Amino acid sequence: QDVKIGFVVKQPEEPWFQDEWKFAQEAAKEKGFTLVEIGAEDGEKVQSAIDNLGAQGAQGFIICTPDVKLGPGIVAKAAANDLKLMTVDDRLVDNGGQPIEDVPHMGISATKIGEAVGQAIVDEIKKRNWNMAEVGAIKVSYDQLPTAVDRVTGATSVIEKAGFPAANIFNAPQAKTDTEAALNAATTVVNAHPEIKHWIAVGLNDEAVLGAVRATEGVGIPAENVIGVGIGGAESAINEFKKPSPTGFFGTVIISPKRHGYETALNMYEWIANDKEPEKLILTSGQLATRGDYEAVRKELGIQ
Amino acid sequence: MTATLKRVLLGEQGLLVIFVLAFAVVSLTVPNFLSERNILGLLQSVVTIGIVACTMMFCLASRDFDLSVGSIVAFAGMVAVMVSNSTGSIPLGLLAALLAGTLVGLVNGVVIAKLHINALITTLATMQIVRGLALLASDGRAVGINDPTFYSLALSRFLGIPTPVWIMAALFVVFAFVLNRTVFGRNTLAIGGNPEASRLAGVDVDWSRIWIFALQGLVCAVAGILLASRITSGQPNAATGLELSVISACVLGGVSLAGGRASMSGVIVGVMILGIAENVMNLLNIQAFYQYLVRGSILLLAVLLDNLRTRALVRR
Amino acid sequence: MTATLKRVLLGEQGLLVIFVLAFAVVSLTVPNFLSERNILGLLQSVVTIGIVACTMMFCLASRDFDLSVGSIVAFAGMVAVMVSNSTGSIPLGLLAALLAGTLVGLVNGVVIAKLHINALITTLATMQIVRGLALLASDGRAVGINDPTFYSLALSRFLGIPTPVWIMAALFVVFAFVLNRTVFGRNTLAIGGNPEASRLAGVDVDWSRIWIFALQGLVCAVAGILLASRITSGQPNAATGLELSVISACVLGGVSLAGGRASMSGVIVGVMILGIAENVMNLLNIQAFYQYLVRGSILLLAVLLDNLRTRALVRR
Amino acid sequence: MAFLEFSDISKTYPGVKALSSVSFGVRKGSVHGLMGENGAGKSTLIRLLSGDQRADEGEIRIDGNTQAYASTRDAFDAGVVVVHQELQLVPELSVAENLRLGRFPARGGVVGFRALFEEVGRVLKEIGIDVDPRARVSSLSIGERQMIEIAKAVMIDARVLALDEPTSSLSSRESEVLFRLIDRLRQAGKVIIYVSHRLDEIFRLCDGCTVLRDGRLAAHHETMEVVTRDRLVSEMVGREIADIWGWRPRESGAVRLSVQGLHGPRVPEPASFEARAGEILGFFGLVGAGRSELMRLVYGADQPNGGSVALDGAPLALGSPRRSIRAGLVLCPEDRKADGIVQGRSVGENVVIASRRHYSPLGVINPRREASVADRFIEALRIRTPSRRQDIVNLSGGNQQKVILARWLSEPGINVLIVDEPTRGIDVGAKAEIYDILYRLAEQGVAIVVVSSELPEVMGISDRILVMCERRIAAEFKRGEFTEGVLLAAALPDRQTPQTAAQRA
Ligand SMILES: Nc1ncnc2c1ncn2[C@@H]1O[C@H](COP(=O)(O)OP(=O)(O)OP(=O)(O)O)[C@@H](O)[C@H]1O
Ligand SMILES: Nc1ncnc2c1ncn2[C@@H]1O[C@H](COP(=O)(O)OP(=O)(O)OP(=O)(O)O)[C@@H](O)[C@H]1O
Ligand SMILES: O[C@@H]1[C@@H](O)[C@@H](O)CO[C@H]1O
Ligand SMILES: [Mg+2]
Ligand SMILES: [Mg+2]
Repeated sequence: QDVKIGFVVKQPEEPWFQDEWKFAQEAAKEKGFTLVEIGAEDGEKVQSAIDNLGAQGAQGFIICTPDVKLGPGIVAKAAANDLKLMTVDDRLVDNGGQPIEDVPHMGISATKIGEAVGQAIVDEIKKRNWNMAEVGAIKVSYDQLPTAVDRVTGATSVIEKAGFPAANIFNAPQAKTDTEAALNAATTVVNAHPEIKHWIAVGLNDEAVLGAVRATEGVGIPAENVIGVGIGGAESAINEFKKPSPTGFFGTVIISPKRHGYETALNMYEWIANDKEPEKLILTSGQLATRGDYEAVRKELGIQ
Repeated sequence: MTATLKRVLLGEQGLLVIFVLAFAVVSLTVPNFLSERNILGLLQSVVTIGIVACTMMFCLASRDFDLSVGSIVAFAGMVAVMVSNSTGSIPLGLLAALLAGTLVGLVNGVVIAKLHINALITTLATMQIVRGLALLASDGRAVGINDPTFYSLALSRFLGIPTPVWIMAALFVVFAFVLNRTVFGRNTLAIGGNPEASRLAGVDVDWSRIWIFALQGLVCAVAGILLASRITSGQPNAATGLELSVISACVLGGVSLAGGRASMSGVIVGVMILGIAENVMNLLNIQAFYQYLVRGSILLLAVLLDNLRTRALVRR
Repeated sequence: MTATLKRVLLGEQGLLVIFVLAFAVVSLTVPNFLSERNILGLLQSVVTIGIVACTMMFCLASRDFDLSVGSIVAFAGMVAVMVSNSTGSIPLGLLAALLAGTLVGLVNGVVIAKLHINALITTLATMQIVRGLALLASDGRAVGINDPTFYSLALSRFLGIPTPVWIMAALFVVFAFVLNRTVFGRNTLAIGGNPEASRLAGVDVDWSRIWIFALQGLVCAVAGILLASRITSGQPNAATGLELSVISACVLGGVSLAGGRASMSGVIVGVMILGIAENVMNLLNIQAFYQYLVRGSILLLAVLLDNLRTRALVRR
Repeated sequence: MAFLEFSDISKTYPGVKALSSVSFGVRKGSVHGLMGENGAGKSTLIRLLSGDQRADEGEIRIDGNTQAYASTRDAFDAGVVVVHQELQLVPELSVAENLRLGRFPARGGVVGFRALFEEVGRVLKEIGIDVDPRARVSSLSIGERQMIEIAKAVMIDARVLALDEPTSSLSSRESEVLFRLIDRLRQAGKVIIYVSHRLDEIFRLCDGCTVLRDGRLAAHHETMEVVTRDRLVSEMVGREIADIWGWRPRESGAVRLSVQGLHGPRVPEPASFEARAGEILGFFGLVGAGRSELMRLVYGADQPNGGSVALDGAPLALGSPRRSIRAGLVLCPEDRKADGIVQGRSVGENVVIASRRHYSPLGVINPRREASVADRFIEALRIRTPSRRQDIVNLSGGNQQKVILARWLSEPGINVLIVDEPTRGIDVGAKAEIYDILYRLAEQGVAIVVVSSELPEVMGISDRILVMCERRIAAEFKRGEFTEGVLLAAALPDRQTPQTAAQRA
């Protein structure tokens, strides 16, 4: 019997998911199964996607859900269509907010990854010998997205613990998740505090932090006075590192789409074809990459 | 022979005929398309758009515009879940959601009809305000449903067909009747044709517009409840961008944005075309970025075909 | 005294007066608002909307509609970056972007004017197709700019004011002139005011509509280039939802969706109201979810005030 | 030798043969009348001449050259200018811009506004139209707009000029301005095609005339010498009409409509009048005298600033047409395109829109009943349409007017019927029938108010006439008292300084 596996993601336009799909396809080629890629931006699309997979005779699917609270619905729908289910990146929760442990998951907690960002910034502040009391933090926030809230809070909690004054953390809410929106929001913050000389920036992903960095450039703050650390490590970040001179974008926490895409697909295949049930929980870790070492880090993570 | 063919193709029901032909082609060429499971899945996937299109049709036919539908759907879903959870009574939750939806619609209608504010701006404003309320109510996170019987709304079946599909079908019938056979429906079309002349002919234009928006709100609430039940939670971010899909479905179905022209059968065809396009693209495993191209081209092709048809009709 | 006040408030420039009053209030009450840095930042933040609004005004004034602007902005930005990178010549890149934008606009125009397809549907279709092209061209990834002189487009200043702001201002002047003083501008208003009469009077309606869309495409390309330069990369996901912001700005500025009415000063005020609202909310650190409520309410309030004004005007 | 020739022209619309093999010619320096019943094909012929549409068969020749133009622009270039039956103005633009739309004086695409306003101001003055070239068209009354439309045609140095019912909303005084203009153009050697349902105008102006019937040429007269009124009528309608007014004496009863001190934005001075059961009350005045505005206040189409209206002694809630209709007061509006027809809807739908409530229990309509009502009126008023399902915009102007009349005639239980320019664009035969319907309604006790700018019409059918001048009711005459002279004298403002559009704005 032919094996057919679905790979459903919440934001198909995002490079991250492009990569996940790409690596999952590698596994498909190796093992000779069919991988069906579906983008599902909201709960309703997820439901149709699962029905659709059922209708075309898939045996299982991997999903990065648009919202972890969709958990019970996804589990029920998968069962109704007799499909094996695994999650990637974001872990499903039940109505009480507890992780649904039956569903095998591979990912990294949003809070953890945020904390990695915070730690990288704290280390760099120390290295540059800045006085924390005189540094401003641009917190590019996107509160509509729970993952975003968790990441950003993870980051700020670490820097606060390291002694960063909470009063110096300024909120820059972006209206959309693109660089221009982050840039406009951050510009307001930077302009409201002309007295601050040193800035750090955190956000939900590389695009958000890049917006903040562009804002500091726009008002003429030199690159060495800015530490922005993003999350993702795809092209937007790499482009930044490739620029001839360093920018305020200090680093990015790379998470590996290779493991997330390739391994999940492989595990699902084993489950279907050889009845080998995957581990219930695999946590990967994020790794900081900077201008100096990003190529090495990427190689290490198996992405080029 | 060609004459008969021509008559069928160019007749009143031409769009329907084109649609049936396209359906046949898809059934024959796309594997798995014509399975019972897939068709049921397809029908369920168009429930939200289909339900909201019923009243959007009235809105457009009377030369108005409603951008707030997506927000109302999300908001009503949240209200249904949160009230059910807090009172422990699902009927109370549903009632609260229906009231909330109707209320938002009513506000839209009153502002537009009585304060004479452009419908686009008004509903753009309520779209944001209502989305904001939904986000505030839940702090931006989805709210799970405590009582599992809530799910059964969407999961239950009658004669093998899921309840939401029956509800959509029932609304199609009801609104087809309202449009074609009631004074309210005819007045709606007249207002779209010439609002001033309608007013002078004794049509209560303000009142009709308020009603249309209130109904729109109510119907969005129905869609929101079914959606929450399907996805087993109230999501403040649900149904973003719904307004454009619904308006496209209506326009595809021959509803004129200049008002005065609408038909339920056309709208159903419009809704189905959009649904089938999505379904088939996924069945054929078309890559995400190409889906944009395909979706855009189908839209263009469908209206183009229909245009050619009606122009040939005039030349006849 | 009150009579003078009334005359000023209710005169032609009433919206402007309301705006100036609001501006004064904001300047006095919101800390940091009136700093040079903040005002420059504010101006830069409205460059994209402001530039695109120039031609959207023409589009709406002639009773058309363009939803594809956001996609064109993103696409043109991508083209500018990719062509600059691959040819090593920035002028070539810019030229290619301008051509690409104009071409998309031209296609819109030809389909709408010559094939008589509804503008909403056409531009909804091209919005998707062009976005798909932008995503496909770069495999969904941001494309970095190789040659740093590209950034200086957005970073350079003249008399202390950033170049993009100058470009926006120049376009405001040019399009105000085009609208009020040229045959093309007057024809645009005539087409919107009464398409039938314009056609019978020998105005080349099709040609004008095609031109308007082509211009729209060109201007979107300008915005896209400046945006790419500002964010130092071409991003296929840039400027989503731009169409609604731009249309709101125009309608706020008194452009009639029913065609025939438009003024550049109104549109500028509309653009500034939107920009100031965002800016002030961020300065006051208003929580994200409340921002939705505030944004919606400001929209409503602005049109409401303007409506009361014009109605009082009629009663006078 | 004919300068303008139509040869074997045919044109078919879906379900309607609008013109079949029509041929005739018109000499240089002459005014040629084009007559026929509503829907006979007059406007269609004019549309073909204007380049707006193309004939299915046949050709148009000017000065011996076959015209192959494909657009209105080409027609302009060939020296053909047309004033269409429906006003074709852009309300948002100024008078001057409207007059030169499509042909702005411009250099390098930039409009020369100074030159434009000067030129238009001069021309308007020369032809005696008292309107500011800078005023927006939206601030003008229908009559003034009609004058602008005519000026539009005159401004161009055309070889052929076609006017489709130019006087249908003009009073005799404004018409006279137009006639003098036409005389001048004739002397300048132009060819003028003149469409009108007013026979006296045809005799006053035309050197020859052509009659169309059902899209065919029914008669062609090179000169008017042997043509009589009765002959023309029978050529048009196919039967004799002895007296088109057919006025007959009636008893008038109690006061049904009583208007007291009514005033509003454009009727500044309080107006009072009464109409009795069985009475036909005429309202006469010049263009812009304020008759339409007053009637709109009575009906509730506009919100009055003060005053009261009573029906059979009971006060009427003002400002709501809906409530007026329910109380038995209806108004058939003057501007049929803006306020009358519901575009995109069928003829039947347009007839029953107001009256269907009487047989739609619980708001559910009764299609069979609606069809029978519509068909009855289509027959009674001889509305020329392939069926009641036809979109009303496809009907000829006069037939649209009949549909609007049918809308109100089909309303049972009316007490007061106000008709504003009821026979605008309606042919002689149908006019007589409409008057007859008005008399019959009056005999049933309805009070009828007729606003008309056509002097013979008001005089022909009214029992009593009120004259408005400068937005006041200036005089009252009973039947037997009124003559053209006294009515016109009362309608003319005392001061010979007519207000300008600028002062109004
Ligand atoms: N676009 C159209 N579609 C269908 N039928 C049309 C269309 N235009 C005109 N007709 C029909 O053609 C016939 C001739 O119309 P036309 O307007 O030429 O009449 P007319 O002589 O000008 O009448 P009137 O005196 O009422 O203005 C009418 O029966 C009319 O209904
Ligand atoms: N929309 C408007 N804005 C400003 N003034 C108007 C408007 N409509 C009408 N008027 C003015 O109001 C006055 C009364 O016009 P009204 O139409 O009542 O006159 P009338 O006696 O019915 O004549 P007619 O309708 O034949 O022109 C006119 O001077 C006209 O210019
Ligand atoms: O949404 C994020 C995505 O952007 C990527 O970073 C992986 O994790 C998901 O939760
Ligand atoms: Mg006619
Ligand atoms: Mg009048």
